[in-house]
Amino acid sequence: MQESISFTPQLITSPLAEMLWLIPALPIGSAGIGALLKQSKRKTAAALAIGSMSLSLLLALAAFAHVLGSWAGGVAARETVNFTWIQVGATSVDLGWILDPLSAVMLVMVTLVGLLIFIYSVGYMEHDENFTRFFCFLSLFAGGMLAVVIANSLLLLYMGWELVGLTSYLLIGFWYQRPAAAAAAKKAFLTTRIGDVFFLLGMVWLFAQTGTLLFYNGGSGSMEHTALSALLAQPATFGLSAAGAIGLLIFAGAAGKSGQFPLHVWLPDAMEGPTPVSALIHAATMVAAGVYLVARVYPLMQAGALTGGTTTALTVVTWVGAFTAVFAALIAVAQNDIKRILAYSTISQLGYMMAGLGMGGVAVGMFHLITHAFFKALLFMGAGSVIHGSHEEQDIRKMGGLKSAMPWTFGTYAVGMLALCGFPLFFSGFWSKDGILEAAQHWSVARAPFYMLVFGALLTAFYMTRQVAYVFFGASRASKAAHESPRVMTLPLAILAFFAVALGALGTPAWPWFKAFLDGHAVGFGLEGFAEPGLLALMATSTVVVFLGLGLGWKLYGGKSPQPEQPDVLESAVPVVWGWLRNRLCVDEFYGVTVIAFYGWWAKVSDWLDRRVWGGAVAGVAWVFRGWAEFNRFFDNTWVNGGFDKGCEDLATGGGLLSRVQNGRAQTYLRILALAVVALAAILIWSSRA
Amino acid sequence: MIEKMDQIFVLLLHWLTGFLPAWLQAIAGVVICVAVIVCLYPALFALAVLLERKGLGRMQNRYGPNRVGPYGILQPIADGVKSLTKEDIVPLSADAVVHFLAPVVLVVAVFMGFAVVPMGRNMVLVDMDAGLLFYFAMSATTELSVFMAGWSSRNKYSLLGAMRAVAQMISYEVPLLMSSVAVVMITGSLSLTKIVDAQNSYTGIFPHWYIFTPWGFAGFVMYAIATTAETNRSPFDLPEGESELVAGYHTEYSGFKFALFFLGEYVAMFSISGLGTTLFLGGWSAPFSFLTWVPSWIWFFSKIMLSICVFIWVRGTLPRLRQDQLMNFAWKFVLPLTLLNLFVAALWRFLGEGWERWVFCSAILAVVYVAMGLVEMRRDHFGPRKYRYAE
Amino acid sequence: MTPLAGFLLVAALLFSIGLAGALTRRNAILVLIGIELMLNAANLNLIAFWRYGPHPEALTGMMFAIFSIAVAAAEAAVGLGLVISIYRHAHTTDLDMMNRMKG
Amino acid sequence: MTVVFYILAAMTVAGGMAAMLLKNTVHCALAVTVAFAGLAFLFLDLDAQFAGFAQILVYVGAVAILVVFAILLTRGSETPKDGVASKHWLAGLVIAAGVFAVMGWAILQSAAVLPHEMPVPAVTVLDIGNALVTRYVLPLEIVALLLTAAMLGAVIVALHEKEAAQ
Repeated sequence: MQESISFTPQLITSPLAEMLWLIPALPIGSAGIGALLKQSKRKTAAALAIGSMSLSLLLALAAFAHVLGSWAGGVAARETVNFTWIQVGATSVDLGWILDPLSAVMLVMVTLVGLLIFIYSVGYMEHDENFTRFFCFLSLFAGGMLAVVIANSLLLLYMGWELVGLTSYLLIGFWYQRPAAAAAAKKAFLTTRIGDVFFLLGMVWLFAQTGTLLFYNGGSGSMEHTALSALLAQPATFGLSAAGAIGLLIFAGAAGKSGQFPLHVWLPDAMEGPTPVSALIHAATMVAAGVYLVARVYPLMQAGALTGGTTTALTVVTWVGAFTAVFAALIAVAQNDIKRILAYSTISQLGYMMAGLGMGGVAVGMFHLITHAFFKALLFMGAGSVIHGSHEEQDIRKMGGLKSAMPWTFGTYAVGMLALCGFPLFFSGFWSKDGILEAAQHWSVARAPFYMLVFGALLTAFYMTRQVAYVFFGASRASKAAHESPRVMTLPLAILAFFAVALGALGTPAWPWFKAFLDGHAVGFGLEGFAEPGLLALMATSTVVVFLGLGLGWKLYGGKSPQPEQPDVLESAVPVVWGWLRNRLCVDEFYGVTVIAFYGWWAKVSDWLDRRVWGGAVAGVAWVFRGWAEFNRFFDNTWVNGGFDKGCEDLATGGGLLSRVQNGRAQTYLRILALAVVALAAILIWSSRA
Repeated sequence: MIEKMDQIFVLLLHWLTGFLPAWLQAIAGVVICVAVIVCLYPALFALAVLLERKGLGRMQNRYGPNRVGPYGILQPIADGVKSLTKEDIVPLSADAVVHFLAPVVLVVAVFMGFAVVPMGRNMVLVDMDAGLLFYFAMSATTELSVFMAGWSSRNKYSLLGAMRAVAQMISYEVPLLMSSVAVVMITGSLSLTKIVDAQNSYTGIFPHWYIFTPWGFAGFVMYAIATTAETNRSPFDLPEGESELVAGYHTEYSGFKFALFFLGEYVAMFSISGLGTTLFLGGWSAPFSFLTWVPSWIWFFSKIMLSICVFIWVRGTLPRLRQDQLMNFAWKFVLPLTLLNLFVAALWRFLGEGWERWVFCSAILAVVYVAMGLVEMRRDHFGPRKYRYAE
Repeated sequence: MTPLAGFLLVAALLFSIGLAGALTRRNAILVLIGIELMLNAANLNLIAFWRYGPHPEALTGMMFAIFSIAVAAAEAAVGLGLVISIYRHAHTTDLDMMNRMKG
Repeated sequence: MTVVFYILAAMTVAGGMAAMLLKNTVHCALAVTVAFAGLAFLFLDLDAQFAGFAQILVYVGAVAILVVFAILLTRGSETPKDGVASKHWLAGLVIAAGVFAVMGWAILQSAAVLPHEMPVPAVTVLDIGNALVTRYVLPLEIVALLLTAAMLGAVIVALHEKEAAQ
């Protein structure tokens, strides 16, 4: 961090920024301690995890307040603390952390949601015998995620990234006794790994080009003007600049983590994990990490863009996001597993965020990220509560009429559902989604994303209505009576519900506080924000769309209670399409016949090579040497040994002759010695005398 | 005047030799000195014998000799006359030559020892560079004479006594040497005069005798034990243990030869306590600085007589050891402790001036001595007798 | 005849006496004594050379003699110990009887 | 060539002769002790005080005693019936004579006979001690080790049968 000061003398790092590393360190430390705890120490483990998490939350709030304070003074502060990790000759690999509006907001969101989920899982997991292990993993995950958030260096970010990947693997496979869970864990790990490989490539390339992995370093960081212009000057393939190419590689990593279209397959299966995990990892935080990453490297993506214009990288991001949004929403329509529906909705919402990033900039995407984090966590935990209440039942067709059975859950769930659908004016989802739609409307490249996103909104409203209707309305089709979940689970739901509503106020056109905060310029309240041309019309359209979706869903599913075995309404209508959707458009199968088959074939080929070609060569060499050895053995036996035996016999006979002299009398030997001395001395003297 | 009193014998010698021609003076001086020594110590011997008999008598609650002269003072003279007039018996089967040589060798060797012991300021016969070595060389030859005596008088008691004596003397010579080597290490010289000079100074009124240092004290104790054994004194007087073998190696001796043996033993006592005095008790130096006016030779001889009294006292007090106990004591107790003493002396030498060396050395010695004493005092050390050395 | 030569001759004579004894006596102990004599003769040589050599202050011969005395003492101890154990074993110290170690 | 030298040489040689010729083994031991003493005095005559006293201490004090002990322990004192000389004693004598002849010849050949006087070397015990612990410290240590080993070895060899018996 001495470097940072020496690089940027005008920038004073506040003690709070110095202490920022504590935020991830605390959960990681508690994870380390929890790993050493005995299984029976359930309370200790939970207290440890929750305590460390709340400490991190306090620190995060402090940091947020600090940033707010500096923002009030005009431009928002960006404080970095950098230090050299490895020094090899002239080149050094630096690590560091950063405190700016983006990281501050993310910190608060992650710690808050995480804390709530921790509390929730105390109730949810209380019957599990691996309670302590679960909390150890959770803390580890939170730590990794927070490290990703505060990282000011792509390398540190990557470390946290991989830590997060590892913990998600551990948590998805938490009930590893179930084959499905184990398989899902493996799938998630491998799929994200594909993305990470691209990410790593991008990182290496970046380092090779700029010589640093720090984002901001008082002018010499890789996200700052000098480095960016250097990257732009460097041409790459497909008419991309190096900046764009690296951006795309990093985006591939992000796509892997936040389940964008080609790599989304792991996310639904990840629902095999415990529900809090689904809520924490696969709704609120980890999948958001991809979006956050794109936001972090946004300067890289945007580099070379004309004012208001876009770049190739951003265009790719947009298209992928938009497509994913619609695609996942379509699949969600035809699912019957409560958590799978939510998973696909998550994917589609992530698509929205990506599209927002691509078209509207950091603020738009991040705003939707924040709001979505809260209401999607709410929904997942509501679903968990439902599953918990209805005895581990996950099929929505086997539920129904839970409205009366679990009122708290129903209320909060409804709030979350409406927020997700973007119910007008009162719910945060509406405003954040509106922001994205507005950005899409004004996008200069194409109109198609706008329509796709609007259609996605319609589908979202539709499948959420279907789900709610199946779960909470109609007559109960459950075998056993459901019951309300304990207070420790419902309380977090309530809190999340509050945020799901309230957060919307931060991003209304009338008072675009969030955007201003992230972009770091002042903001004031004024209804003239709505006066912007087309905005009201857009709001109207989306409202109409939402109501259309709700109404359609209610018309088809509301009030009636179809038995599980009888086909779905739409299925009877358009069976073919339905089948496709039911099988998730056969993406998995497609991969099965293409990628996986190819790898299987390749493995066979390599095996054959190993056995036949290399193995054969080795065997041949071995055979040659064996032959040589055989020859040597023959030579030894016949010649060498034979010769030795002969020689030994001769020696033995000679010794026998000589030993006559040795009659065992000491004095004889002495006598001979003395004689020899006499002779020797005589010779010496005689020779020396002459 | 004081100076004169101190140096009186030296002056006397010079005055006497003054009459002779120059080429004779050196030899004459040596001859005179030898004559003096040879006359002086027998006189002391007589005194010591009387002292011993009277003292032992007192200790054993009886009168000692009290017939000859007032309080039996003349007893030694009577003894001398008797031993001179007695018939000199040589056993028939004895090896006459060796039998005759043995006492002579003994007495000669013993008297040789006095050549290097300083008996007062400037009162040493030969100030030899390797004085201590010479002394031990001479004392080593006495063992041979003892063996000669025992073997030559074809008598199993004599032989046994001689073997015992020789074994004992050899075993106790080692600790004797070791304990004196400590002194040599500190002084840095083998010359006895130098050793005395090194001790002849005072802090306040107290002298710098080696016995007043930790290693010196321990070394002196060891030295005393070793000398007691070396001179075959009780409690180490097995070689002439009357109850077991009549009179040890001089059973077959009578008359003048016996007297010579007797004399030899006592003179050996004198010389070895003289050496002890020189090594540890500051030789002829006065015990207190304000007593330096007393002539040095008086101090020397009074110290010798004092140690003789200690010998007598010990003899009157302690019972006789068993042969195996004796040997075990020598090799398993005294020798290790003297070796330790060497180590401590080296430590003392290299710790330099200051209080630390006092603390460290005393601590080490105290700890080890106590520990070893406890080990030796354990009951199972007094087992059934093993006839290893007395077969 | 110079002193050095005289000492050397005495040493040679002593050596030869020791050798003769070692060669002619049957008693193992006496053979050992002969060997000791030879060693001492060598010592005498060393000392004589030290005394009359060019560099007495270097002490070479003296040291040689001292060390050889020490070694001789060790040799005597071990040798006599061997003789005793042999005697215990064979009940004789006659070297003519001890010819078991013949080839 | 002083008178002292002749006396001492005569004493030494006589002692050696006696040691090798006498019948009674103990007499031989005593005679060899005389020879040792004579040698010691020869050392003194050579101004080698230290060596002389060491000689007396070691040989007269220790080795002689060892020898007589050995003699008594091996009952060697009584003279055997069939003479003290081994067979081939004549050959031994001849060879010894040959050795003496060669040596004497060598000495008389050598430069030692040429007359040259050396001053008495001023060597004190202190010098010897210094030399022992500085220049000759390694040999000193080795000899110490050797002596220890020899002591242990002698004890073990001599006690072996007893240990077995016990």
